[in-house]
Amino acid sequence: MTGKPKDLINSIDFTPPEKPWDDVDADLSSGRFCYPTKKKNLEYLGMPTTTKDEWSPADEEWPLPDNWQEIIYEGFKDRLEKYRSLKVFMDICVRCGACADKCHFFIGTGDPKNMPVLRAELLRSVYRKDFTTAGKILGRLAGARPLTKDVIKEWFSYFYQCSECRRCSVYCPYGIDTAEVTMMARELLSLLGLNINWVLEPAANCFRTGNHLGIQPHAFKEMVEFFCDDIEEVTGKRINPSFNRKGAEILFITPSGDVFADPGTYTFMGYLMLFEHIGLDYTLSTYASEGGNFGLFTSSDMMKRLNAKMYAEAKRLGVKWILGGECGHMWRVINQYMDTMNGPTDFMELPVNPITGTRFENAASTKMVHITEFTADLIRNDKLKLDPSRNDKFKVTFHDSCNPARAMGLFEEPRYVLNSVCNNFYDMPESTIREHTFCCGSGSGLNTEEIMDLRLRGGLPRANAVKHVHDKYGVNMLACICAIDRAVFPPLMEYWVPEVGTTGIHELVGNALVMDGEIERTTNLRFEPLTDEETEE
Amino acid sequence: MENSRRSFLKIAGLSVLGVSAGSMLIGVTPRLLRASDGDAQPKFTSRPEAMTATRWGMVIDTRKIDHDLNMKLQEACHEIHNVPDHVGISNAPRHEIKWIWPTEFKHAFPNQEAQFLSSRLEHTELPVLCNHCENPPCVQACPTKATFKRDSDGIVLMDFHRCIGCRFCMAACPYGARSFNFRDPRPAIKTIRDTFPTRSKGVVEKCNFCAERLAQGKLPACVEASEGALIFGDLNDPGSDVRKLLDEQFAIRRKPNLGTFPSVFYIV
Amino acid sequence: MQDKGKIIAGLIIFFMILTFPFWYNRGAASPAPEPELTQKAKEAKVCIADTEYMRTEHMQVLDVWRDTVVRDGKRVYVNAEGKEYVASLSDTCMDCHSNKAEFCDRCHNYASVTPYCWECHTYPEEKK
Amino acid sequence: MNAAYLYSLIAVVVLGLIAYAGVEAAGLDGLFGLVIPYVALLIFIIGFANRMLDWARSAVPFRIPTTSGQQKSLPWIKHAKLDNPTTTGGVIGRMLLEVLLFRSLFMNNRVGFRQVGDSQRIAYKWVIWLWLFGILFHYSFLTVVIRHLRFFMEPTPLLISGLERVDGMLQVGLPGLFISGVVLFAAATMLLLRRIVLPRLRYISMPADYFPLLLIIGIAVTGLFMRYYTKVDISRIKELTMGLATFRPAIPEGEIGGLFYVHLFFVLLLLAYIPFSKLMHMGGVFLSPTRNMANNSRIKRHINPWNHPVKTHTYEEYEDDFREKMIEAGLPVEKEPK
Repeated sequence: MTGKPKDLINSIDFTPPEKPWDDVDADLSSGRFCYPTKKKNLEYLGMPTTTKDEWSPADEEWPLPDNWQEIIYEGFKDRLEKYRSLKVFMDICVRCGACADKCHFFIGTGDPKNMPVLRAELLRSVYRKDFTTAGKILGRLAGARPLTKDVIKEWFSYFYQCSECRRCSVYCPYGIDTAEVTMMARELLSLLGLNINWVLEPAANCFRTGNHLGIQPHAFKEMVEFFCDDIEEVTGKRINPSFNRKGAEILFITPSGDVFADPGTYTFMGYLMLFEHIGLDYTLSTYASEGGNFGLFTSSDMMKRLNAKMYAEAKRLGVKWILGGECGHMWRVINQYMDTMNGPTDFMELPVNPITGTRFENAASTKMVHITEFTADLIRNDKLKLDPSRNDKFKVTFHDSCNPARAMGLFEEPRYVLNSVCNNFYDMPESTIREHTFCCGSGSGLNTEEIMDLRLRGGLPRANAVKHVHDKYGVNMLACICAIDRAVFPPLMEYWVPEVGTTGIHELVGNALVMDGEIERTTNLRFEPLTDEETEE
Repeated sequence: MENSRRSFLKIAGLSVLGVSAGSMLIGVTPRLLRASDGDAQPKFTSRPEAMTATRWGMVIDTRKIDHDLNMKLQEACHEIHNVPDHVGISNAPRHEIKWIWPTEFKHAFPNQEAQFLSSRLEHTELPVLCNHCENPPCVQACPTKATFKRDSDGIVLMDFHRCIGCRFCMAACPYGARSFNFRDPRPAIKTIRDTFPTRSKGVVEKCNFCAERLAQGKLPACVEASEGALIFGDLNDPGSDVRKLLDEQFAIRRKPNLGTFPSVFYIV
Repeated sequence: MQDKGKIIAGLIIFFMILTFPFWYNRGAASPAPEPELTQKAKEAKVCIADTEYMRTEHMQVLDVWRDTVVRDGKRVYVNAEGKEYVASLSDTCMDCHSNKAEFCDRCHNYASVTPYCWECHTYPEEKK
Repeated sequence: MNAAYLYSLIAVVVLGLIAYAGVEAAGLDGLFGLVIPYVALLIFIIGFANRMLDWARSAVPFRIPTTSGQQKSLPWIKHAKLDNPTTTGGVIGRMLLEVLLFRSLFMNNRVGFRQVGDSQRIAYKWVIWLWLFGILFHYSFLTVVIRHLRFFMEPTPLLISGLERVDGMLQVGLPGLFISGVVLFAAATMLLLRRIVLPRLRYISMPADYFPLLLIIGIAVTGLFMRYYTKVDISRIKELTMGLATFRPAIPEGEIGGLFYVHLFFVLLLLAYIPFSKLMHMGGVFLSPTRNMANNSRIKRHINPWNHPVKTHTYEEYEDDFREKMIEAGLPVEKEPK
């Protein structure tokens, strides 16, 4: 499907086409779009459906309800009243172009509609036509265009080529956030039953089973116990975590991706070992078994519906506070939405680290602490015995996930932990990390196989920076604090920088952690020897 | 304000840009020369009585110079040119403004062999002033062309309007003939003469060979006051007074090794 | 409706600043002053060019004068009618228009124009 | 819309001609000098207020600041107080840097390709031009506007004549050159050329982007022409403007000239155009939720005014779905099966 990396990168052309952008139709050929949602998921979640059960975006005629224009108009109007962000962002863009080359999808595809300014124009042009005086009178001269089915197709194409990473917002002089625009556009599309299966299926799963992957309670427990077997084999220590236990001090919630797929599973093992070592009074929940929230990629209502179980479960179990695992968009929801949507949290207490006594004042209202904040605090207070040399075969770099970076500002905590648990840490160039970080290319529910070419292109800027430190320092391990990253990077690295692996931070913590009474370790959590003969020179 | 304007220019180095932008804007077609009405064009000319030459020069007969004459020369010059006298207000040497002033032989001619100098030369101060060099280093140093050598008669002049006070010219002049207005000159002028403008703070000034008097057909003020010790004329005219004198008498110029070719000669 | 108070306060401040000239003048009429002519100027009847031209271009005249006098050494200006004038602000202009305050300053102050001529050039009242 | 600037250019030229012909040929001095100014000012004030209040009417449901620095977390980790503010003071600091210094634009960079071996690499270069032209444009425009207050105030306040002295400190030419006017013209022209010359920017530019730039260039050109070239009698102009500012509108005796009316008409057009255009960014920048909010929603609960209840999947429903399996796996349940 996709050629050699060299050919792909050489094929990128930033020259815009001859025709003006509003005369260019969206490319909806195979491989250029995400599969639409199966009807059963929409029905299960009680969302609007299309008029046909089976359809493809490649079809000439889309199965839209008769009054689709009215639905969009009313939906748009409603959202303009509900979101000042939308209205302001529709009105004040001056098209200065500062955002144009900040989007990883633009850099990877050269498609001008992937410039954040034009992506938002797709919506703005319709806004001007329907909601502004100038647009109504001057029409195209004022940048207004009527809402046609082609526009809907264009929206479907390009708002599912935005991973809501917010990088453009950092460079915008007015802070115009394309993520916000994309979220609104996706909500509008959802009103017509247009959504993608890779988002809605996890959302439906999550609604029912508590997690995106649809793991039922007994299976969830079995999988965790399976990790405990592996931990016992590596360390000689048996861990028996509790599930749905009332009266525990802390509820631990992490994305279900870490339970289900490598390399996230190793990160999960790291959590378990850490908690065991410090003797934490915590419990896991099979109901709140998902930190992530694909509702964020659907609509604010769906986000709220999926998020509600976190606080509900904390209340039911009577915990004092919640500890959250390594996940990207999960933390955007927790930091910016959760308390507003599902608070207040007066049934919990201000989070206090029971080992160090540190009060997490910055989580005074949400009562939820990020695992790297927690671990950094433990390390700072010298509560962990660490042997970083166990990670010596890794030369590690760190990928700031978009959401913890630009919707939270979690920069130093993971770096502090990394520097404590491994001896070889190298940051990527400044313009590609922290608030300037690049998306993995598949965030916001785009981690789906059918658009692999697009994902590889979107991930190119990140991979390019990894390649830089790989060439310069011999980096062979990409650490991240996001479950989507851990699913995305293996194929992305395989394509662009095959020598680099992917890991969560707590996998490295698990490796370095010297537990009381453990046997002498000969392998890491992946059952690989601690040192590579090849790298030993 | 004056100083801020000047230091701004100095720092930003915008002078050239500013001047060119300005002259570009206003110099498109000087409207003035397009006439206000009628067909006749306004024009400029000189007075018929104006004295002209192709290279003005001066010969100073040091034998006729004494202290009193020196003072008289300076007074004559400074008075008509509104040169401030800061004595009593500020005695800092750098604040002193001088167009023509007396100095000792050894200072005026530092390269001359001064051993066993005649006691006359050793003890008399000689008048020194701007040499109106044929090859003036100050003109090359000026970034705004405020200092320029007039093509028609070789006088090295200053356009005070243009001076931005960078003092490059002062560094370039080997004779120390230029002074900088560190202070507002007006309070230090005893009687302001309205026949000549004063200067403003932050501007450099020096002797102009009385260009304004020559235009009216008058000799320079110092020459007029010199009782024959200073002779003025066209160096390029073999029949002029100065040339005749130079034919007869041996005269020296200050720092000839620098190649500036002064137009002021000293008969010793 | 969040921050509505702040937004309205901001708007009011903005409009106050915007309409400041209205408050500042408080509706007081201020007609443009006319330059006053001295007896000598009245008798002369004509300036170096016609009045309309001098109203708008006098600064240009002075600019060309100063350049020509200082740089070219040509100190006599011959106007379109062939009449000769010494090109000098202090000697020629101020000879006729010796009333700087009434002739120059009124309009300059009205239009907020601060020429720096007088930093160096003298005008009649200054003569001591 | 590759020729979008042509539409705007034609529009500006035609509008300029209308004002010129209106005054010079049709003698409509009163319309262009007295009526339109008040109308334009009213349109601006009402339109501007309307737009701001319209934005104000929309809710701000969530705290969504873009965080461009380290969050406030553990006491030993240095918190980026301006780039990731948690307090109102921090937000004000961030907004001031943004509004006064265009901080985000300052860190702009450009993507390009670099040849490494036989393949290309992506490289980033810090580019300052957009920031530079932008900030020169805005500040010179502000200076020009403030300077023009001398036409609307009598006596002219010291602050304004002081600004004129600073602006004219080059003391070049007569009438003395104002730096701001030339810089405004140059910066606006650079911003325009940028749009026309850079292919990507030309692609995203619409007539609504060229029109205000061309209008402002028109204002600058007519202004520069009047001041430095064709000349106008500014006493008369001030008489006209003072009449407007004191609500005694009158056209003064004597010739002012069509060019002045073109200049004035352009200014008024711009004023009236602001509320209906992207130029509203002057007010909107203060309302951008990604910049004017503190990142403190973990510390302090933010209230969504329209927060409505949603259908969730409660634990009870969940347990009902999976009770048997849970019991079998040894997971605690709330209700024993009957």
